[in-house]
Amino acid sequence: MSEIETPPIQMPDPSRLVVSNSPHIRDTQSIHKIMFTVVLAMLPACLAGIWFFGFAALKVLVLCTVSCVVIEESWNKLMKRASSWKDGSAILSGILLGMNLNAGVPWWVCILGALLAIILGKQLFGGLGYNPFNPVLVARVGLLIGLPEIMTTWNTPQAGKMVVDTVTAATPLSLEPGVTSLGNLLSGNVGGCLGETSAIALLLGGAVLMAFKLIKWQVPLAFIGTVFLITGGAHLISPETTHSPLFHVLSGGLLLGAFFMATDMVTSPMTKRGAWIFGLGCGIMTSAIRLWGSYPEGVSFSILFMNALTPLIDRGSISKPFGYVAPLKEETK
Amino acid sequence: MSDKPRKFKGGVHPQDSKALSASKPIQDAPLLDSYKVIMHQNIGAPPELVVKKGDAVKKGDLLAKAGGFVSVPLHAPTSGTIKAIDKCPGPTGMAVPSIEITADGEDEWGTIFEPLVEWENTDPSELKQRVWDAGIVGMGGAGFPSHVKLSPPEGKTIDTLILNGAECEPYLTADHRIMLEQAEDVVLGAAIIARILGLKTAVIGVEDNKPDAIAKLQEVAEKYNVKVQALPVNYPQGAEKQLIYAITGREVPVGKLPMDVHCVVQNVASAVAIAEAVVKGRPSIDRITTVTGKPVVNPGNWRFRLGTSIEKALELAGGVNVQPAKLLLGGPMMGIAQSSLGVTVMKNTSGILLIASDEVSLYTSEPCIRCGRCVEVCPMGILPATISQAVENKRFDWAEELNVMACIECGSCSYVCPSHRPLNQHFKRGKIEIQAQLRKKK
Amino acid sequence: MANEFSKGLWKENPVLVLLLGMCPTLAVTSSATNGLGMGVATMFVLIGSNVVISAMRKIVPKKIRIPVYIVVIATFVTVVDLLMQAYAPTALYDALGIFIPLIVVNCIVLGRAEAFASKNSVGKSVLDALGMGLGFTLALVALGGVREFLASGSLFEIKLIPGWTTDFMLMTSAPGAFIILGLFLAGMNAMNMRKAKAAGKTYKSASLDCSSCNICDLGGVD
Amino acid sequence: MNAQKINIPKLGIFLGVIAAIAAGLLSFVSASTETAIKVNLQKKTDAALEQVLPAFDAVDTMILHSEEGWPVRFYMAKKDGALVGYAGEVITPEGFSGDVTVMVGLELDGTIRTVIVTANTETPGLGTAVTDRKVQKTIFDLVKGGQEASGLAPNVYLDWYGSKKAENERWAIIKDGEEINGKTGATITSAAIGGAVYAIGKTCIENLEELSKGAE
Repeated sequence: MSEIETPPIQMPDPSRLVVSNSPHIRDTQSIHKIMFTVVLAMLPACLAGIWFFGFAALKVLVLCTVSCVVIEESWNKLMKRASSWKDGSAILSGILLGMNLNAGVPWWVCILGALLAIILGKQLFGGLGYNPFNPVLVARVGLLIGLPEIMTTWNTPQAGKMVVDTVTAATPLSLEPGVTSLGNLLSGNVGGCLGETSAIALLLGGAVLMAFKLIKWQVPLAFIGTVFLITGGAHLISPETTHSPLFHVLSGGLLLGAFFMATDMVTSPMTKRGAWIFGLGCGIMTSAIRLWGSYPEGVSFSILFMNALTPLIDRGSISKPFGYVAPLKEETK
Repeated sequence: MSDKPRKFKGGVHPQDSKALSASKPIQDAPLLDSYKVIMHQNIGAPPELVVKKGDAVKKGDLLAKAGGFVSVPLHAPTSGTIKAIDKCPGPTGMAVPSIEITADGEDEWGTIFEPLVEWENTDPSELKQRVWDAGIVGMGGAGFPSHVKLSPPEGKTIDTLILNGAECEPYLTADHRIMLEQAEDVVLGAAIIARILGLKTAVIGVEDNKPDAIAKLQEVAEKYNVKVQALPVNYPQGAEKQLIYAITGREVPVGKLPMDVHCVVQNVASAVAIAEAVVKGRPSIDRITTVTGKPVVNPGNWRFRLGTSIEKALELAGGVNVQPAKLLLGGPMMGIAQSSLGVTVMKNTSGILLIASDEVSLYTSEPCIRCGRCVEVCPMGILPATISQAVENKRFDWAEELNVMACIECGSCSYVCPSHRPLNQHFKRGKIEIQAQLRKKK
Repeated sequence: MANEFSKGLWKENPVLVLLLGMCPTLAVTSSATNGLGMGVATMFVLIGSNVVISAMRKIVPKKIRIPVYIVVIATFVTVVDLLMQAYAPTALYDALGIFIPLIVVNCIVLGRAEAFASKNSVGKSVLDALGMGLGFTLALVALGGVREFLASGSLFEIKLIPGWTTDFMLMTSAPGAFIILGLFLAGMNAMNMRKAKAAGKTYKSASLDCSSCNICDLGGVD
Repeated sequence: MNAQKINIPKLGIFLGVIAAIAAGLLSFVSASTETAIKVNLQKKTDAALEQVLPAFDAVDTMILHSEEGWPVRFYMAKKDGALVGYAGEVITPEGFSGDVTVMVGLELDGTIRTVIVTANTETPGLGTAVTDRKVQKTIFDLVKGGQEASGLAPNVYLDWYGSKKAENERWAIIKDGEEINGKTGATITSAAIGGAVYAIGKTCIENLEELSKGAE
């Protein structure tokens, strides 16, 4: 008989226990964390774009992002679906779309692009995860075909001067070889889409993505490597008429495409072997369009083309499951 | 056999949370007033009852005899009278037949087996019979009768015995404590099993987050020519197929058993039970179980008799601080969620785990974004995301083509999925449907 | 009799339901005017070929009916082309002329010849041709109108939105044709699904496997 | 197949008869419409010539070859027996998607009056912005009624060539200046037209004598 009163032992209430399937603990990773990390990785390139193209670039980025979110939500309302902007995919699409536009585009081009990306590129296929093509590239190519004049007029970069006069410039890819210095390409002091000019900022973002394991490093490596090799070969054969391979890698949207768009999880293969094939295909297509096509730039088209092949690549690149080996020799009678 | 363990493909690294109970020595749970022993505690045929209501039994007396070759007998956890033979809640949520014993408090042994102290000179078949008679099953979770594993069919040769001390499930520390406190018994069990199989040696695989257990085992292992193999921490290191690969480099073919690659895997707890059955003549009537989880006041490891209810086990651990979100039998990755405190400890109950609401996964499933994380971690090298979609769309033929049958249900894919998709659940459903179709065909 | 005529307008619309004549549909509907021109020209030929083939249906041996139809249709198209070139007002021929040779490859004409005119009387065949031709024209004008409006804010080359200066060329080019046709077909299916659902039936599209898409809740997936 | 016997000769004859009837019908229609079609085509050419030339009542034609070797068809227009101007027509293969037929009206000294494009397959909206002379009607015009604009519709890209002479230097394509003859995004079409206009103008100046003689 103890005098000390022990506190009653508290027992769990069985009626409030959840019964569900294993596993019962989860990794802390989630879709919106992934999306916002990617957004973070795109910041350096966005800042570089704002630095070179001024407030106009900021305006384009903000307008694209806001329209993407508003359009996504309106569609959800219209189709009586749950709100989905919080998963961050619309915000990501918006910023990426902005990076794919020239800083001097009229305001309505941003909204049109957002419509193409969210409705045509994503929601018509059933929303996030069901779209066969990268929504931003659908928008970019749609705009490129639809408004060639606006989409192929670039602003001249004016570093640090935030209010920029609209003076048009050519993308370095359409100039004669040797006009633009590699230093300018690295820093981003060249004409082009506001997110694709600065190679250093894009590489920084790519490094962040790879460090967080959000992209498969095989895709950019195979993509950029293939372009380097093919254009390098062409440059060796005819140095006067073709750009150097380094120039090809650093100019245009190659780095932007290789790190941020070809690696889009939904539209690229899931397996590592598939990632190699995917990057290789993108590289071959891009080089072919740049060297022989009528467009100076081929990154968007090549990624879209490979997007279409993704299910096939995934199917073809399934590795043998564990234990799918020939039985040990003693067993074969 | 190389000295360095191979790394199997994939795997995840959940927070192991073992510190809660890893330093708590095994305590004997005090005798209770009554025990509800669940009849069917093994994979295979249920045992056949040999007692009836009102019978007096002594501790270790036979309650039910094996109902076939793939079946084990059941013994009384203490002395007393059979109060009732009825149903009690089972681990799957359905009521299952059970034997309720009212303890007389004497806790007196009945006729136990003759100790085979001279086991090194005993005929292996006799040792094997003892393993069967003692009712020993795989205590890691599956509950597969141990003697079946020790009886390779004609034509199958065994050259490697592996003791599974990986204990890769987070939270659980029962095997860890057993290896630490009963290292001699573990090694002895290994040696006995090796003799049954006609082998000279055995390997004990232990994850290297248990250095004290490895050191302790190594001290005593030499005596019986047993090797201790440290394994990298990687869930599911303790899955049979992954363990065999890590230690021998052999891949168990899909749909085949370890003995097809000449291996036998036994849990360390089963090895201890075998050692006790042989040397002390003691049947399998209790087991070491971890009671743990953040809501538990006083987590630890106890030796519970079979038939101890979860409620009593939790009382020993001081109850809970807060209402937990989930009550599990087993570990957090593969354990089964319970909705009743009346479920009792069985031979394969490795842990009683309470999960707080902040760490439990009560997410709603979002669409797959094809990030490929599941493909990366799948230890079986299949495509969880695609299979899950196939099952969702009722394309079971497709799921089968994608090797859903190879899935070991380790839950790694569900663990990493950023969309919180119920992948594991889809695989279970897919496997059930495919098996049902196969049966229909026959 | 009325059914022969009206079925082509909606229930068996050659473009939106039977998916016949996709090549001219996609190629010429860059504006409402073009759609109208192609539609009228096709209707014209369709009526003629249906009449001729229906009249010949009893004497044409079964084995060679397809080559015969092709000869008849090709001849008819060429005759129409020449006659229009010679006697039609220049403006009309300018508008329709480029479409007429395209009609030879339009499978609506051969399709109706085989499926209807070769089995029915001349009167019925004329009604069928009228209905089908009108349905085709309506679908083409609708497609062309939507594309023209989305591209430049105009209809029948009349600007409806005055400030619209930059043409959105995606809509006048081939991708736009596919996108808008796809949306039309989707709208058609959605309407039929809704109708079926209201009637308490489950809508089953013959060749589509709805189970892998979750865009609407009508596919019958649980 | 085997159940019924196929009478191949009979089928062949039937098909032959059908083909013969078709051929007969076609040749009859073709023959009876030939003159009418010719008249129509001539009307078309006349209409085009009326757009690029001052009023005329008779026209002669002559084919000369440009430096590129393209055949240029020249029309020498006369009013009351006196030469009032030339028109040259050439088909250039350098268009973005194939041939572009360009007709240029010229003064007697070879100065360019008017340029029109009589046939093209350029991209609608892009290349056709350079080639077409078309007035865009708006809904307001319809509501207001008002009179139809008469004469040739303006086109900045084509009108640029007006009152210029094909000198020894070819015209470069100018974009985004006070004067333009090229459209961004349709550079190839613009260049093709520039080349064709130059070819006609140059051929005309080099052969002025022959042209005036040919009109005698």
